[in-house]
Amino acid sequence: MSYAEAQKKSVLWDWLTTVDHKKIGIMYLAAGAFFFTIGGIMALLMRAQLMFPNSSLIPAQTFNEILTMHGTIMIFLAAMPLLFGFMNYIVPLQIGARDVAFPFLNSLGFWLFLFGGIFVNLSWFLGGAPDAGWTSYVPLASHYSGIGLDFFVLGLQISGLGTLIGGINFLVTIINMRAPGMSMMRMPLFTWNTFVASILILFAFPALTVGYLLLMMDRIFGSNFFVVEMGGNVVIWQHLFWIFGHPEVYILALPAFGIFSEIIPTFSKKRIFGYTAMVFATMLIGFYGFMVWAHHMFTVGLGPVANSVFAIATMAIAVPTGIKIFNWLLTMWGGRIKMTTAMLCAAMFIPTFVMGGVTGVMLAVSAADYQFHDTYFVVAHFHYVIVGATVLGLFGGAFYWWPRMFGYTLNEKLGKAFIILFLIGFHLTFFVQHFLGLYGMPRRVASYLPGQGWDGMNLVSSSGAIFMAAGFLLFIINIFVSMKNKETTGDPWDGRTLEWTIPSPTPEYNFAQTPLVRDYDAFWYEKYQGDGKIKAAEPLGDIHMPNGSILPIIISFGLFVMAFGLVYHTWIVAGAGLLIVFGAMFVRSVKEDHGYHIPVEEITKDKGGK
Amino acid sequence: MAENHTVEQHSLPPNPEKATLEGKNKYMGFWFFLGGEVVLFASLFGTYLGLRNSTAGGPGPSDLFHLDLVFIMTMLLLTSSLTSVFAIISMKRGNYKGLLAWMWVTVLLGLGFLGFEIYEFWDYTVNYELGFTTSAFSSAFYTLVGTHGAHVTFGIGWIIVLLIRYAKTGLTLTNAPKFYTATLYWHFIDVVWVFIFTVVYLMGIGG
Amino acid sequence: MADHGMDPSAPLTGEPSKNTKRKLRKEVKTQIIGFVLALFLTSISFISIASDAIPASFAIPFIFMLAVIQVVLQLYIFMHLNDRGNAWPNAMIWSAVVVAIPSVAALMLLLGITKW
Amino acid sequence: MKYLWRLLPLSFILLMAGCGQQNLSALDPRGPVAEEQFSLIMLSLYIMIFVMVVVFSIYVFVLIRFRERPGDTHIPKQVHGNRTLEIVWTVIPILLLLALAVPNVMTTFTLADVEPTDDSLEVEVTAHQFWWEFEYPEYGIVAGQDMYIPTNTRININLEASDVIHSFWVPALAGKQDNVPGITNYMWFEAPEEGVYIGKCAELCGEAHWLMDFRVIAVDPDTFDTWASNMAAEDAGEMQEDAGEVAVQGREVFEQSCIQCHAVGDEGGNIGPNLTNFSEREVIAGFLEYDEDNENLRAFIRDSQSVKPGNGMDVAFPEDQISDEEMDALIEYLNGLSVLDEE
Repeated sequence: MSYAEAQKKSVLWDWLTTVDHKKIGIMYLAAGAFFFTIGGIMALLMRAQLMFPNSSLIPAQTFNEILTMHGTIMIFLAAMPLLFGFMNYIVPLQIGARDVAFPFLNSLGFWLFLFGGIFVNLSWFLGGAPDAGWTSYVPLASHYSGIGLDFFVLGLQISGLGTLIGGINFLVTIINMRAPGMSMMRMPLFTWNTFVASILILFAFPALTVGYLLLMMDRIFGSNFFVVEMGGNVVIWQHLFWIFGHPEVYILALPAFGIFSEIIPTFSKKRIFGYTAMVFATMLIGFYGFMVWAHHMFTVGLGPVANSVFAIATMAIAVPTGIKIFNWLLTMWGGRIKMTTAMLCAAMFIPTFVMGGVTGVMLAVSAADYQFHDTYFVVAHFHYVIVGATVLGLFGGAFYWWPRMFGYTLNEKLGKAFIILFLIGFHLTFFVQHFLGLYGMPRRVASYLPGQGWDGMNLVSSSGAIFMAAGFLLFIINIFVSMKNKETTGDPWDGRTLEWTIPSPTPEYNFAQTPLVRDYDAFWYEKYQGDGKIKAAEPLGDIHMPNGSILPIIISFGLFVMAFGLVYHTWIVAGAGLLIVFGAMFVRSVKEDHGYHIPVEEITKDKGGK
Repeated sequence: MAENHTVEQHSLPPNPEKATLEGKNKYMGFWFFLGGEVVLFASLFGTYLGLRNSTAGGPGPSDLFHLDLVFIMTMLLLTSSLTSVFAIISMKRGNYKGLLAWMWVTVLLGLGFLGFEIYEFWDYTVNYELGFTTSAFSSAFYTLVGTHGAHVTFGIGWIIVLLIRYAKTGLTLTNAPKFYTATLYWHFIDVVWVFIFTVVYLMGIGG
Repeated sequence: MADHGMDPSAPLTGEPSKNTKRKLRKEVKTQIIGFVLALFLTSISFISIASDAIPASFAIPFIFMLAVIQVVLQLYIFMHLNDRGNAWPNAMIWSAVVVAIPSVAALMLLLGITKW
Repeated sequence: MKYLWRLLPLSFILLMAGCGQQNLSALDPRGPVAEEQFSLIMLSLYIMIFVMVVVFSIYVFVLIRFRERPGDTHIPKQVHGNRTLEIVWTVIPILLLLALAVPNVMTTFTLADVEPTDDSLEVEVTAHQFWWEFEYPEYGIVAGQDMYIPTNTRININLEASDVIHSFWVPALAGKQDNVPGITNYMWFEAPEEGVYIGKCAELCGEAHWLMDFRVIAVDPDTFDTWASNMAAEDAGEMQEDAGEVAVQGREVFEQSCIQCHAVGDEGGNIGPNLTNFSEREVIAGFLEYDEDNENLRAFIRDSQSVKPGNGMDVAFPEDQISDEEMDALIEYLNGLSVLDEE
């Protein structure tokens, strides 16, 4: 394909076939935001049901389906894709690269995630959603649940494959595609956190793949992994799930930490405090993430030695996390803190996350966990952690990088109103849940009887949810209201890292010339030690770009078809789906595709605009 | 990373699989993928080890496994690892025909291995009445060894596609990394088999 | 990226450098030694199970150790994990092993049947 | 907005003042196990409050002291880090965690020590979708839903499950352990005071998970002995002496329609809860009140699925199967089933 041909594609075809990391990032954000909204509506439905005791608004079965899908959607289809959106868009820009290492696989990863996500959600219309919780403990999930679990297990398998591909892509991108001069220890912290999170993805998702494989085998092919009468063991599932599931928590948290590590220095006008310590703390958290999973299983009956070992290992995570918190505080110390909305998110993250963190240590106390486990205390804890870190990180990142990604700045007043409303709602909703748990309220209950001392706090909790929803609405409104605030400088926040050296809107080749990095915080260094312009590592020339491809959609569609065949035990359909997959892979492997070049004249034309 | 692109078009670099950025990316990405596969197989091994005594009254490891068959399979796979090494050495020598020939030998050895494995599964199913659904042990056994077998099958298919696609092109900077990663995959299959014959078969017979 | 105009699908021709040739000759030797070692380790494993003279309590850890040695051997000889430029793959494979070991141990032991 | 800020501290005070419903709250422990867990909870809470106070003080100070003031354009000093500080905030948390880890390990082992003693009582708890079965192997008796225990006696519990995973939790007496199919779990607790303690299933186990409550009823050892020996002696066929004609008729209905699944005394199936001491239950089916004219019980027997959806009793008894009159008799019979008030 030539440059001229590449320009001629229709908008729709362009987005369907794109391998541009920026467009894929935006698609991740859009799809993630869609699922986030759905998951949020489910949360509201649940809080509506639990607002009053003995409520019959939602039947118990439906409630179980909603609670399962809320967790599943929020973790797999909202939080991770939204983070992937930022990683995709920002990481190549931060390391001074034109694209990711595997543009084709990047696109494949996105479409796999989307088709998998759609597949899981189709269960609503085809016989009922999964109802065994996002953890889907067997045998409830294997032999006591309906067809929804088939959709669950296959859909998440497909989207998990996409995540794994994405993880490998980020790893190779970060290792191989850094601009000259950017050593590992000069990388921005968001990139570092993405790197460690990607390692976690690489090692955590295969365990989940095996877990889902076994569950699928039991449900669809009649194997006996979890059939006790045939010698199966149901604890195997819990191990496999949590070997994945605990690192997953850090897969969600680390990129958010990375976002805060960009926002806080930028708006404090100060270099991050203890960069090296931050990097090693990140790696340590990643390592511990794999060594503590059984703290989700304290009550399963592994025995006191196992419980003690995992309890102590879990407590140890508090140390590197504490290091990070103090480093953020000390970064702000002595700085000049400009309280933009992004910074407000980062500032509110610290107390919220610390509260989630300390309850985490409390949960690590194994003997006390016998009281906490599976109660609303746990619900409160992980919402403090996930909303406190991941969701605030996502919102902070959105306000911070919005001008970079969409060429306009979000309204600050509306933004602050949104975040304050959202946080008031959040603490109202979840703070009381700590006490609900200690007062004896188990989690995942479809309703509760009156007179158990829970009524008042559930009412408070449900009212809080309304504030959160109202806040989120303000955010959506902000997106549309702010469209007129065009951003043309490319560097609205006096940024420190390479992504702010690019003109706005971001050209498709990112950097006209590959930048030369001379220090950590490369842009800041040039601003205050150099002439404010980033040095180029190469002469201006034609830029090589990869061709788009429709094959990722076809491969994902093939797996989608295959999954249908498996759910309905129609092997011919499953076979046909597999044939589509291998056919498309065959085409990909046989067709050599060397991309096209953007001529230097086009690039100078763009540069003139700056 | 820029210096590799100054490579003359007609010269033969010492490591043609890593001579371009694409090749380097592919090489490294594939290694990382193998890292993920380590965890995948570890999970399957763990499951098998957890369930290997759960025969639910059906046949167990010591009733089933035959050392001679496993030994032959092991030798086939081990030798195929060596032939794929020779294929890469031929590639680096600029002997493209040698590369193709050694790869074909690898494929044949792989097919031999696969044939024995299919025979083995057939034997267990028919003569020992060990179906996939007989017991937790049988499910775990077939899933672990079957996943390895599926990897062998995929590897054979992959190499054959490469051999046919590039039968006439000669060695290029695009196909060198493809051949190289295929042999990495093949070695990895061998590495997993070392654990399978030890943990599943030998430990199964030995106690 | 000044690779404009270079066609990656053009066949590579010519001979490798003298240095490379010498290295490759040594490489063949290394690989054959590696193969023979692998054969040796495998045979010992099979023999120690096949022969009744060796008690299982010794044979099981012994063959497991042989398997570990053989795998390390294959990783470093056949797969060149130690080559220059392979630091990241090397680190990543061993990280995977670090994750894999507790996982396998837990799936073997911590199944709730024996309380630890 | 202002109103809200005033509401926040108010609700906090309300939370701290109460400890939740008596005999249902982990913050109001009624036995040694729950007390030990409560003290661990409080220890960890104090340490964590200390951590929070430190962090929040620095945090508030920083945000106020270093905020951007109008017209301020200075560029702050670009500090790289501080080795001493970093060591301090690595070491102090480690010490704090050690202070928490040591008592935790000790308690974890104490709670896992389930060796039977001379006077300990063993109870085998089997969880079903969605009810509880309590077997007393030393007495050869089986009870459903209500778990009678003697006070001041160590109760050793073996936990099992017949279908999916459940979790046995009596917050006021002890933390939970899971009932896992194929595995036996062990725990123990002790109740020094007489009382009725509410128990819950804590693990999502299906549609009626939220209604899977049970009661632990601690009575003095003498009463317990009476209860247990009467449970054991209960002879299904034999009606109580004061039983009226109606109850006898009710027994017939029971034998026709119920006995396949429910046992009374030594006779009957074990698919549903044992009903030997039915009239002494605190609640029906784990959650329904006993009302004056037995409407709840009647509705449950007629069509239990509409009252407790998803429960295992998937037969309905409309009027063409059990007439109104027969239903009254059955209820009369059931309400006469007791073991404690016999003497």
